[in-house]
Amino acid sequence: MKTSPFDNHKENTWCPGCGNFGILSSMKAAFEELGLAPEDLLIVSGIGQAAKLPHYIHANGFNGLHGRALPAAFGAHVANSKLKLVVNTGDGDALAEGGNHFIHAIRKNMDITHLIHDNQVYGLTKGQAAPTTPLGQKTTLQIEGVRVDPLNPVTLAISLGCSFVARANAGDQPFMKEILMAALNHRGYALIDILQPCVTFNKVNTYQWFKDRVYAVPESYDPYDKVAAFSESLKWGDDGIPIGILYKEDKPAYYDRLDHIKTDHLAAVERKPTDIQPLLNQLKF
Amino acid sequence: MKTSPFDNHKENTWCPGCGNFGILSSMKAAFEELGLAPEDLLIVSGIGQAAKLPHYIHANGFNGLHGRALPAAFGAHVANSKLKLVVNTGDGDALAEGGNHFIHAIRKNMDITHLIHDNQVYGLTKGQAAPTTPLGQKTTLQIEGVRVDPLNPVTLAISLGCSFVARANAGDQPFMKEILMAALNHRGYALIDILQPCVTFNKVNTYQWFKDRVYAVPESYDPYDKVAAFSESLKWGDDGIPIGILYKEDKPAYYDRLDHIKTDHLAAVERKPTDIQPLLNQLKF
Amino acid sequence: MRINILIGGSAGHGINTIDQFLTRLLTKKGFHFHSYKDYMSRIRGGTNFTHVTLSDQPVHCHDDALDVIVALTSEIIKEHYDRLTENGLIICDADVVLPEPCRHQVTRLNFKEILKETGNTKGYSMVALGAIVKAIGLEESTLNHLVDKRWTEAIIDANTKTARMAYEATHCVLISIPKTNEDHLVMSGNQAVALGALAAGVGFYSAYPMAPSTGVMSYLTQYETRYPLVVEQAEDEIAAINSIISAASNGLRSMTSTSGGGFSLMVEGLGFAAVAEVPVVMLDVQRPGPATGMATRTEQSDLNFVLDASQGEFPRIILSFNSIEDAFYKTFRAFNLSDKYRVPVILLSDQYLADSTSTVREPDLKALKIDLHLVKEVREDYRHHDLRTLVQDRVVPGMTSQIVMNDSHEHDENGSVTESASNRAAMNDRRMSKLNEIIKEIEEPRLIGDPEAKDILICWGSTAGVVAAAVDNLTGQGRSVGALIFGDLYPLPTKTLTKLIERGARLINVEGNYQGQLRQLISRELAYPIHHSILKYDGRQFSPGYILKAYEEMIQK
Amino acid sequence: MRINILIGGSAGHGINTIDQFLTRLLTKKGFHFHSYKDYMSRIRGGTNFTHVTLSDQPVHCHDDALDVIVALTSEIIKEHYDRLTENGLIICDADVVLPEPCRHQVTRLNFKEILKETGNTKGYSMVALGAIVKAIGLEESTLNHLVDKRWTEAIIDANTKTARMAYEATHCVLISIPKTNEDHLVMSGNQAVALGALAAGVGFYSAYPMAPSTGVMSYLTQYETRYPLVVEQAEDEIAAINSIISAASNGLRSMTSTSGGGFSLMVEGLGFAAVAEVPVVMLDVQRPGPATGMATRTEQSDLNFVLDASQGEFPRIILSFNSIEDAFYKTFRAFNLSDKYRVPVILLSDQYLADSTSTVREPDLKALKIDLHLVKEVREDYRHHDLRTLVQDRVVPGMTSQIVMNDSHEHDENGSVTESASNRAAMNDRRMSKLNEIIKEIEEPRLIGDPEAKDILICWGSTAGVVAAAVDNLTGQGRSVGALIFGDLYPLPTKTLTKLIERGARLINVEGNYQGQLRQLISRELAYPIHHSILKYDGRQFSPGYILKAYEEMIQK
Ligand SMILES: Cc1ncc(C[n+]2csc(CCOP(=O)(O)OP(=O)(O)O)c2C)c(N)n1
Ligand SMILES: Cc1ncc(C[n+]2csc(CCOP(=O)(O)OP(=O)(O)O)c2C)c(N)n1
Ligand code: SF4
Ligand code: SF4
Ligand SMILES: [Mg+2]
Ligand SMILES: [Mg+2]
Repeated sequence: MKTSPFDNHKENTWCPGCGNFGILSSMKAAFEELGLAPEDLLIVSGIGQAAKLPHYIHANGFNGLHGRALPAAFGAHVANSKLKLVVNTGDGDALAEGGNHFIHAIRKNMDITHLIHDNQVYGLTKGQAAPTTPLGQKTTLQIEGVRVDPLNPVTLAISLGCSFVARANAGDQPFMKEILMAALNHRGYALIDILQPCVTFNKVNTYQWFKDRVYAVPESYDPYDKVAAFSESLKWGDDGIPIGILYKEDKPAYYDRLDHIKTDHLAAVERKPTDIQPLLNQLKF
Repeated sequence: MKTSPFDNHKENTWCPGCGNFGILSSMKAAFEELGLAPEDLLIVSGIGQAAKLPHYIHANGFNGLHGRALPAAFGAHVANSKLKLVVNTGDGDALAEGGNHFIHAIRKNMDITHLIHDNQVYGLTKGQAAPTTPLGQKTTLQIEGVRVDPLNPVTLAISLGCSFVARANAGDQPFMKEILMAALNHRGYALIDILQPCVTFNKVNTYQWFKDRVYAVPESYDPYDKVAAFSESLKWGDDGIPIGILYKEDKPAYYDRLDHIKTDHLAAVERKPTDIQPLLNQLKF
Repeated sequence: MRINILIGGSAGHGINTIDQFLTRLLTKKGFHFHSYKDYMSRIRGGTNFTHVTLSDQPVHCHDDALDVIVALTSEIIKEHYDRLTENGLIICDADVVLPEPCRHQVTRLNFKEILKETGNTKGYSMVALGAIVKAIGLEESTLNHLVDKRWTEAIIDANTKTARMAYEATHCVLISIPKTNEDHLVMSGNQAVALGALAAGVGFYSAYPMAPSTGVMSYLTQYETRYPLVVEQAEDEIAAINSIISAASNGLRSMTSTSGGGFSLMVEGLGFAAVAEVPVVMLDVQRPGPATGMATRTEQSDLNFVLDASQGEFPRIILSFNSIEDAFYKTFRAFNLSDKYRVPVILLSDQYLADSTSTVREPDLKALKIDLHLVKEVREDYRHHDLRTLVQDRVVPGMTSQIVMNDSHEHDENGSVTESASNRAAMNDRRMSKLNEIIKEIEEPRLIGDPEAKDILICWGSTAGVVAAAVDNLTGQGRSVGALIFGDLYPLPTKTLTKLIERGARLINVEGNYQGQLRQLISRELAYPIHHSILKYDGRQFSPGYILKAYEEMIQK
Repeated sequence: MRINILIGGSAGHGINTIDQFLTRLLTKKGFHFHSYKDYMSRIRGGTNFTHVTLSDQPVHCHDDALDVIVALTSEIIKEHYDRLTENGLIICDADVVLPEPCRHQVTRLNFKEILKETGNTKGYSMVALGAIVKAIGLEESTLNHLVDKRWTEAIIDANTKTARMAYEATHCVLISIPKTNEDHLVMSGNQAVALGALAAGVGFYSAYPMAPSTGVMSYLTQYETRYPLVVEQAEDEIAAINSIISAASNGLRSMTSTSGGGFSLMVEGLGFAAVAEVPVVMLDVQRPGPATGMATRTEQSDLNFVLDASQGEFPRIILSFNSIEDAFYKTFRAFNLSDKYRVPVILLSDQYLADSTSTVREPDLKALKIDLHLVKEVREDYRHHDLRTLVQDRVVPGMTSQIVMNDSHEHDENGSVTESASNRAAMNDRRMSKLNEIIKEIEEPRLIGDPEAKDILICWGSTAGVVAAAVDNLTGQGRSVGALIFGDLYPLPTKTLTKLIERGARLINVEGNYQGQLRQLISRELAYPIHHSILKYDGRQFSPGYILKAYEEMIQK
């Protein structure tokens, strides 16, 4: 087996055959191809199966609270914008517990790559519905089927004006690696919704199910057309599932909006208590 | 002055001229016109200026926590689906602190009317930016101007497939009352984004500013066309601001999805400890 | 007399299935048992085991010594071999490595072979079951009960055949133990809570999945139709607590469950329920913290947290479960207390208890009474927060034509916001004074063993069972020791405690946490210092042996 | 000698402006002052006032008796008339209703008339200022300082003219009081925190607006460029705490502020910071709870809450502010403590202190030292959670080529998830043992008044100033009483307390809450009961008179 500078030797606790393995390999491959070193990276996650990923890669890691990966990524970005930030979240992590952060993180357009491991289920807690589980689908908890409408992360991100929105299929690693590289090269919020089979708890949305339905958006597709992208994003299931870069928007990344910050490593700025003397002087009357 | 069965005699602490007064009057008028009685209603809110509303109307009230009006509405709906539920939230209440509930409440399509008092500012806490404050607009806190992109509640709701999405202008009470009545008559989640001037903290988005920009969507407008509605919802500011019913979708309301619940007043069901005897019997081997 | 069987392997080996059928068979045969699960936070692989303790008496904890180890992997032997009694028996798969030399009886079964022969490739659990049934001296016909309504005839046949083969191949027989003739139920700690809530008439349950509490929701969700009940997975714990508060404020008994991390997110809601005087029941199934901690391990370290969680001051009731049976009754009682006093009730369980299963005496449902304390007809002089009384029935919307306001601010008697200083003080007095009423209904801790003993062990929650076993053991040795077992925790019942203090007993607190949190509470409330502690905070429950050893060391000093 | 001026009207009357300029003028003239705001949770209307106490000595609280009332509405007279001293003076608008007969000197100014005459329609505050300056015996030239850099010349002229007219029209002159010659700064409680944080080198501040804490953010936001600093309004408090933890884990000093309701939402994050051993500083500006409570009122009722907030067990440091000056130093110190021990530090302020302004001695910035405790070069044997030591510098990403893992589970020395029982126990020991190190740096409470007195008042936080004034007063009457003032609260410093207990002092706790939360903490830690309490929980701060009265009543019994 090929080795990578990003390998680490911790025991992996994912189920054999889990779609997460493909995501992990593609990430390592993309990092290598982009010439990134472990110390250039910070892999941020919440809690869940997907969120275990930082433990399985040799790089800086931040494995925070369930649902809170995006605020964590934001804090890291403020402290050190030189770090290449990759956020790995489950669909529950990103869209249920963390849903509020998702909509607001996009508004900042901070420079991160955000992977939703979209297995349409809660893996770690044994199979309950995720926000992306289809209406009517039965789960270990929703035994009569889910009764609320699913949420489409791609549609949602487009509506919020996310500056890079893509979808990939964990069953197709070369394609996924390309998307990952494009996302890593994008300056701003790059979201990738990754169709990730959960071989244990999701018996519907399998490798084969996705293989039978995904199609890459054609060359002619214009990701800059918001309304068209919205329309395309609504496709799902038997109508086909578009993968590739679905939406792009040019706008300043978060750090580029901070006119007053002249450094890319705020944590490295030297500070002294005496710096505040001018402020004290203002308080004399 | 006209009196209404919904008047109560508590001191009102809104600033003179605040857009909330118009919203309150239109609500009362709509309730009267629909023949609703105070005991038929439950007015639910979070915390903020808008959220004070339940205290200013003679009807059942639930003034909960900041950001948590929608889960509260959900609980009330489960307990007693006969109550007419009206949720009054600020833009911060609904979209910042309460943003996660917003996206998930819509997925349930529960039968409520949700008014966002969209003053594009935090009124009660003295003028900080709300999620709807335009990019670059200066506030008491964002003194150099807001640096994150605004969130459009109408676009967001459409992308989530909210079954009734409208916009009204607090400066135009008759129009607002019509929209309110349509919303109250809708079975499912009816969202109204109300353009509400804050005369104290928002010196940009004034009555006049809105008056100069709003236009009602034409008769020919088809609110059932999701992509067209999405496109229309993107208009803002000098391009004109569409008001009226922008989107509709026919789908089962939450209670209609609960096949197993045969009552519309779950709280009134008589229950006895002995009801569980069959379950105990299952645990004998 | 108790027999302890530990059955272990990887996630995926069907350890759960073995546990489930074994305990059913045992119950059928008239035994009492207690069974607890030790599993890792992963779906496949790793090392999991279940530990079944059977007896002719009700059992509330496991023992240290093992009579039988069923090992599907070598790790199980490595970890637990030392606990096997002299006459103990090992049942293991062909490739399991045993210590050399092995001083014990061994039945080595070739699981794969047996399964190949019976054409039952997934029947690992059946092999184990057949062997265990033989080992503990039950007749072969016991295996006729290996049935499940989800199975076809063919599956049942294959399974029974598999189990029979294993039965035959097992040579070692343990002395069989006396049985009882009582009829018991079998439930897990989480199920007991769900059943208690259903008995109390819960109509709405909303929660966000979180180990080890999810079992409550999984159980309830099966009975949505029958009761009728709405079980809804919330988008997060904040939604869960806020929606149950609102449902309860509309007269529907409502509940949520979580573990510490989720409880953290419910803290603001807790205070809201209290100030609005809306009755809610919240279950915290404790696991080791802080933060994500250890998802599938146990600890008793949230007492301090729930005792003062949320800003400001308000009354609350905290009850802990001493056994699975107790979980049923405490949950039922929580609803009545909450409705009567209009205060939040927090139930403290833990992973050990929640994931354990045991035999339980059948509750007498007719003896239970639901009391909702709702106003049923219009009352002219109704005040929602009546300063003239502490305990009052309440109005909910839509039950009468009366309107009502529930509010999260400080408010006046009708729920209107007010900044009045005198109203504030009066409302605070009203709320806090409820504690003086509530304490009258709080149950004193149970004193077991020798009530006049010099040494009294103090414990709470699921540690009760282990402490009781330790006390039994010491008493069996002819030694005098007692234990004070707290179920109700707050407001702290102090009568029995005070008497013990007055007679000069030496108190020794036994808690599954670092700080001795009940000890801290006692110190805070009675200004009385407990100087001796037996603590454990490695993510695992106490065992009787652990307590005995620590106790011996303590008194040696 | 102290002079008390209360200036009140409706929101919109510019009470804040009066306060701001009056206190500036007083400082210019060499006075010390303390000024606190009493305002309602609304933007317009209602009744608000500011209470300015001036002296030649530093002042840390208001007094009960008033020397001057400036009333723009009749409500102000109705509420505060009784507090006016015999020689006290009323300055009021034309339509303000006074008691009949009025035993006091009155200057009735027709505000509207004056403003019409000077063409300065919005100049209410200037009329009031002119009158007050005359009333307290300052020269007319004082009014030359009514300038502000945002004003045009024309505005300045109109304002000065307006103030002069009022000055002239005011006839009553109070005896003027001695001034000091020291140079002081003027700051509010919230500003002091912001300045302390800036002095400590804060680089990231994220919070969600919440009264009465928002002032910290509003102040900092003005200086983003200068420091450089990122101040970001978060979408909610959960985002705020999680982003500062992450920024801090990357080596940037970070802070958040909130009030109790927001703190409730940060509880899970607090535990995360602790288990990941990431240093963060959190400010809780207390207001009355539970839940939304009273947004613009004061209380000291979050101590219990923050003491044990979050599931599981972990070390934390809790510091409270005894004065505005203290808030500056404690905030500065919080960062160093947090970085050194890698534990969260919680700062407790309250609305009274946060919204108060006072003169403050200029800090000697050169005496302060920032200590980040970061690893600057690759260390071969680095372990992120080193079991061999309690106090260790830490690696952050991107400062060296070393990589590092910050994790919210129980983890091993390198931040990897593990379910090992022995590791769990060892890590828990490591974390909790830090408290034994931290206590060495915790400051003992300050003993003031007669250290040998029989009666010792015990207090914490902003109540310090009021208690000190009460003790001064009693001492002035020739009576012997002392007070023990706690700033650092947890780990609880017990040395001084123990000595007092040993010598048999009668302890009387004075707290702005219902339960006596410091009393409870002392009882919990020392198993020592404090039997006498002076408590207040009506949303308003103590006054010295309130304490004196309660004390007299207490000793009478
Ligand atoms: C506050 C909190 N609530 C709940 C949990 C329990 N929990 C852990 S992971 C998870 C969801 C997992 O689903 P997802 O995010 O989709 O990740 P996956 O395992 O499917 O990759 C939940 C509910 C938690 N750790 N913290
Ligand atoms: C948990 C919590 N955080 C913060 C606050 C403080 N707060 C009260 S209202 C409000 C925002 C008000 O803005 P919006 O929701 O837009 O309502 P508006 O006043 O503009 O109508 C905030 C931040 C609070 N009450 N609770
Ligand atoms: S449960 Fe599902 S998502 Fe989790 S590791 Fe197994 S296959 Fe993957
Ligand atoms: S501050 Fe703004 S939103 Fe609030 S009452 Fe005044 S005008 Fe209305
Ligand atoms: Mg998932
Ligand atoms: Mg607003």
